[in-house]
Amino acid sequence: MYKGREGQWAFFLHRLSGVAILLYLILHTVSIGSTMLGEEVYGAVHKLYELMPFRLGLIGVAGAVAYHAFNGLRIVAMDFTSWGVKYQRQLWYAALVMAALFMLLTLYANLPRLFPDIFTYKTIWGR
Amino acid sequence: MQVHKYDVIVVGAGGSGLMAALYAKQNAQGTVAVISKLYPTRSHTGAAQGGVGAALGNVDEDHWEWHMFDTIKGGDYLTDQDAAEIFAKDVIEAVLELEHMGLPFSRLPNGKIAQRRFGGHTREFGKAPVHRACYAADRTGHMILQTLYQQSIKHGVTFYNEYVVLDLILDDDIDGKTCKGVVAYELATGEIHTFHAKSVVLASGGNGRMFKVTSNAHALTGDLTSIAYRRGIPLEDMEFYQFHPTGLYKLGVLLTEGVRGEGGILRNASGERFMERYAPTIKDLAPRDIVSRSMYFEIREGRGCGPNKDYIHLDVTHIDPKILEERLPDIMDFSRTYLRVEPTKEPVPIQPTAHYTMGGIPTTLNGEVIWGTTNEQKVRGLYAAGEVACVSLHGANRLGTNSLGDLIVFGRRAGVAAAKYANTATLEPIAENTDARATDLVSRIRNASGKESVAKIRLEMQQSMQDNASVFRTEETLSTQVEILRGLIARYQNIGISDRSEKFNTELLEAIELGFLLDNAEALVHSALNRRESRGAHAREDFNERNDTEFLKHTMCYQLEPGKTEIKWKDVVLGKYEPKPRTY
Amino acid sequence: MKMAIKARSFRDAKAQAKSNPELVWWVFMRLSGTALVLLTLFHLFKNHIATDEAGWDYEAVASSYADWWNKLYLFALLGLGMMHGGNGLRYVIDDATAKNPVARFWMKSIAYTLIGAALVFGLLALIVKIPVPGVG
Amino acid sequence: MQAVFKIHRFNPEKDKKPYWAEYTLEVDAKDRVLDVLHKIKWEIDGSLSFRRSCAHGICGSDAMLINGKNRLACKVLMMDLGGNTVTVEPIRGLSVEKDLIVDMTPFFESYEAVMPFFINDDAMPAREHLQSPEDREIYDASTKCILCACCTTSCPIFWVNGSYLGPAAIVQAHRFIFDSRDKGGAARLAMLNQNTGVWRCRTAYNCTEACPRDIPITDVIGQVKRAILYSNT
Ligand SMILES: Cc1cc2nc3c(=O)[nH]c(=O)nc-3n(C[C@H](O)[C@H](O)[C@H](O)COP(=O)(O)OP(=O)(O)OC[C@H]3O[C@@H](n4cnc5c(N)ncnc54)[C@H](O)[C@@H]3O)c2cc1C
Ligand code: HEM
Ligand code: SF4
Ligand code: F3S
Ligand code: FES
Repeated sequence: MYKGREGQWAFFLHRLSGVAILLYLILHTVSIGSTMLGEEVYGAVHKLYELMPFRLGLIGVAGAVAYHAFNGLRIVAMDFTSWGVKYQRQLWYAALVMAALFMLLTLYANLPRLFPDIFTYKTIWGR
Repeated sequence: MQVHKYDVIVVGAGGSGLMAALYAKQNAQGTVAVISKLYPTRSHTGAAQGGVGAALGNVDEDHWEWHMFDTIKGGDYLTDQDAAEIFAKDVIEAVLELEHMGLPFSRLPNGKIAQRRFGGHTREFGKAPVHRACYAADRTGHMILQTLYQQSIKHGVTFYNEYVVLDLILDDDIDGKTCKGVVAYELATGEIHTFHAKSVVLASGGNGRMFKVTSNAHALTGDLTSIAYRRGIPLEDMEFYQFHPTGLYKLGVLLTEGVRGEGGILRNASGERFMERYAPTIKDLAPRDIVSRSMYFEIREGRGCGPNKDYIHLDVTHIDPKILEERLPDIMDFSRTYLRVEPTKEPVPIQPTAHYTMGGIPTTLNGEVIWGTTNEQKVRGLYAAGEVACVSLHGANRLGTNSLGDLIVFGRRAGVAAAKYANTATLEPIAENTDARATDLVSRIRNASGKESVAKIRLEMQQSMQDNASVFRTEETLSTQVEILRGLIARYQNIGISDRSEKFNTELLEAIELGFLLDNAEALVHSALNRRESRGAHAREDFNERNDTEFLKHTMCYQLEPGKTEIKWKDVVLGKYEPKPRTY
Repeated sequence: MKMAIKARSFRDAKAQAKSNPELVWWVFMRLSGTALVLLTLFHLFKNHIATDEAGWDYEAVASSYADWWNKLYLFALLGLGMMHGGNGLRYVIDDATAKNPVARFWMKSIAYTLIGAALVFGLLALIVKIPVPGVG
Repeated sequence: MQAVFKIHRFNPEKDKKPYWAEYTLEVDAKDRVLDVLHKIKWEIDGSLSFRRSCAHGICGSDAMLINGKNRLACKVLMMDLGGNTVTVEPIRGLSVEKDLIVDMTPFFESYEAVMPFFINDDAMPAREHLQSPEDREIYDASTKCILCACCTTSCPIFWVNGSYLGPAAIVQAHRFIFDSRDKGGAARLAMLNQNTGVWRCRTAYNCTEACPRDIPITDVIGQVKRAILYSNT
């Protein structure tokens, strides 16, 4: 593997997350949009959302979206501001931290929903 | 074997070769091609740092006559004065022309080309240093090379890159010699190509790799000087080899004289600015031969720096770091990268480094190669320019910045002359087996299975040349060296290599190059032994004085057989500046 | 291999430069991306953090569709997301299949069909009136 | 000290596949990697092939992958590598001809595609064109390029997509686009305004990290992107 630095990893992750969330978006559109085909169809498709691996994956999707979003802002800053390129490394770490925070928030909200027996705490949003 | 036909062939794609090619292209009615063993932008012209000297007078008053005089005096009066005159006049126009080709010179606040001081360049015939070197930070040569290559692309010059010229197609006839092309080896495939041409310009650069500590690239192995020499063309003034004072300690990587031009100072172990003693008027900006010798004196007297007292300090700590970063960024980088020395805070360890050969293939003012001892005895169709040639501009010692000037002035003249000749000449037939020598050479070395190692012979040559034939020479060291070289040449017949492949056989190439280097060393040592005087870069400790009555003439060294030479002489073209003692 | 290179000479470049949409796409990626930051993150927050995604049953979805503002929001999210993602995928495919124009053709065909179908499907779902149980 | 050099070797006339060769030898901390390669070539195996010339980072011949990063072998010292095991491979994205030698043709084709030469058909002034030091400074960095290809062959986009002109070509174009004396800027911007031009750059910064001449390449590419954007609006 080429020993690139932050920029290289930022790019790899951006691309990976971009493709991943696009796939999810397609899936999500079809599943949610299936409401127009009636309750049965929707219900059948929506079963997916009850599967544990899928629900865990969704937390990953949230992280991917957040990373892609914040790193996207980093890219915009590099393209259009006088300081973006100079602080690209710091910006990337900031994007990672923000994405991690967003994912933790998602995790915090969803763990009691996923494993009510283990995580018994109550989030401010309920289960 | 493939045969290619061109009107003009240029060998070498450094500053001189590209300049020649561009002008040949513009003046020839037929086709022009450049053959180079390196990709053009890899040529060593790219390493030139300090600047190109031209009396533009952008900073202070300057005149071409002053430049002409400095060149002649710098060359210790061995310079041909007609060459110096053409040069000093033409180089002004040539520099402006480079600017018109887009060369990004550094600029003065008023927008004109910036100029700096350089060793041996003075106002009013030696009164004080003058700002004459036009520069692009410390990568002037890089910018010249890039600009000329860019123009070559623009003008559609044909290139054969990574082709190594191994022989000249040279016919002897009753009244002289005629060149009809060259034979080259294609590195990528191992094939031999014959380039049949009406005229050929040789521009293959220097031969510094015959010394151990050198500023020259690994590729600078004097190929074409050797080939011409083997084919009966003499080498002129080979004893004059320039050692640049400021090479990085042990490595030889060059720190431009521009450093001293910007105010850098040489100091010995006690911190003394010793050049004040040797050249009271221009001190650290004395010509290179003088500074290198002075450094050796200091070291020999035990005033060298470091644990072994074997180097000198170059001190720039008093110069504004901003100026250093702006005008000498690469120099700062070299010293940090290779010596781990921070030049803004501590002095840089330096030692003289083998740098430039004043001698080479003798030519007329139009770059026509001569085979005899007068300018009338020309090789028809053969031209040379740049470091490989000896127009006798630099005499016994070249001034800094005059080489880049030489490339553009005489590269152009050679290109134009070669094109004009090609326009009137016909493509004369060549023999069937013109490639025989080259083919033999390659197959002999490819299959060489002797016991001697190319690397060992090369190292012994470099070390012994450094010991016996560098800044100081005596009858004794030179005679010793003649014998050492004979021994090395004999051993060279018995080398062995391991790579027998066709593609990119760089081991084969290095072995061939060693053969070329040995020839160059031989011509240098034999010529030096024969010149019993001290002049310019040639310092004989047994003949300390310059001797104009006997030796105000050019050496012409002919190879009779490997290890055996004949020395003839050629007159120096004198003129309005009478030889005088050379003090600064 | 040469095929992939669109313009190698100045003349080609000039001919293509005028109609070349790359610049427009580049700007679009930045603008849509910036808009998508708010659209996606808020959407995620609302549906995945503040509420449980799995809890979105038919009734919940259908009644949320009844809100025109929400529809508009989803419309923007879907449209921009698909265009942005679709163009992003085009970049990826162009890179991945630089040496293989045939593979590129097929990959793009499949990708655009898939994205186009999903987009149309999603838009339809936003346009047609979906009955909300109990409301009629 | 002792060093172990692992070199990715391939001789098309002998080997079916590239392989890793290992050499153990005595080196000095201040040796350049190039010195060590020479030592191997001169003392252990003469057939080891690589390009080199100037040996001080100015000719751009000896770009290679050293310990996973693109560098000039003559500009890295052993002491920079922080370890005794050194891996050396040919640069990526260009086909390997022999050992560390790659085919540079596509690289130079891209270079030539951006019209890397001064364009100004006006009558030349009698003396030099005037250019203020400030105007000269704008394109200073990109004049340093030695066409070593460290940048282009470190770019993840170029590895997979050889039709990308690559950072080196863009740096060369930048050198002219931002030269106040040059008149060919629009033509070059048009050249770079296509999907094989600047728009392929994903700001991965490998080029900037790899450049031995410290050219801020990503920034340079950004300047060109904006120049295209603003000249088209
Ligand atoms: C470090 C350094 C700094 C310098 N600084 C300055 C300075 O500031 N000012 C100044 O005036 N001078 C300077 N000089 C001197 C000057 O740069 C050189 O003398 C000059 O560049 C030589 O140019 P050239 O065209 O003759 O040869 P080069 O540029 O060396 O080119 C030689 C060409 O010949 C080709 N070649 C060689 N052999 C063969 C073969 N067998 N077959 C095919 N092709 C072949 C090579 O591929 C190459 O293209 C400096 C020199 C050095 C080493
Ligand atoms: C959330 C806010 C988002 C922002 C700020 C954003 C920003 C960006 C930017 C600026 C680019 C261009 C990258 C470049 O040219 O170097 C990009 C590429 C991409 N985006 Fe987004 N985006 C966002 C959301 C999305 C979404 C929702 C998807 C999926 C549907 C997506 C999929 C992609 C893809 C596939 C790429 C191509 C990646 C590449 O070329 O390497 N993005 N994004
Ligand atoms: S930009 Fe830097 S890395 Fe790229 S070719 Fe030029 S010098 Fe080498
Ligand atoms: S590594 Fe490649 S993606 Fe752009 S910033 Fe450099 S060219
Ligand atoms: S050998 Fe010239 S750059 Fe390394």
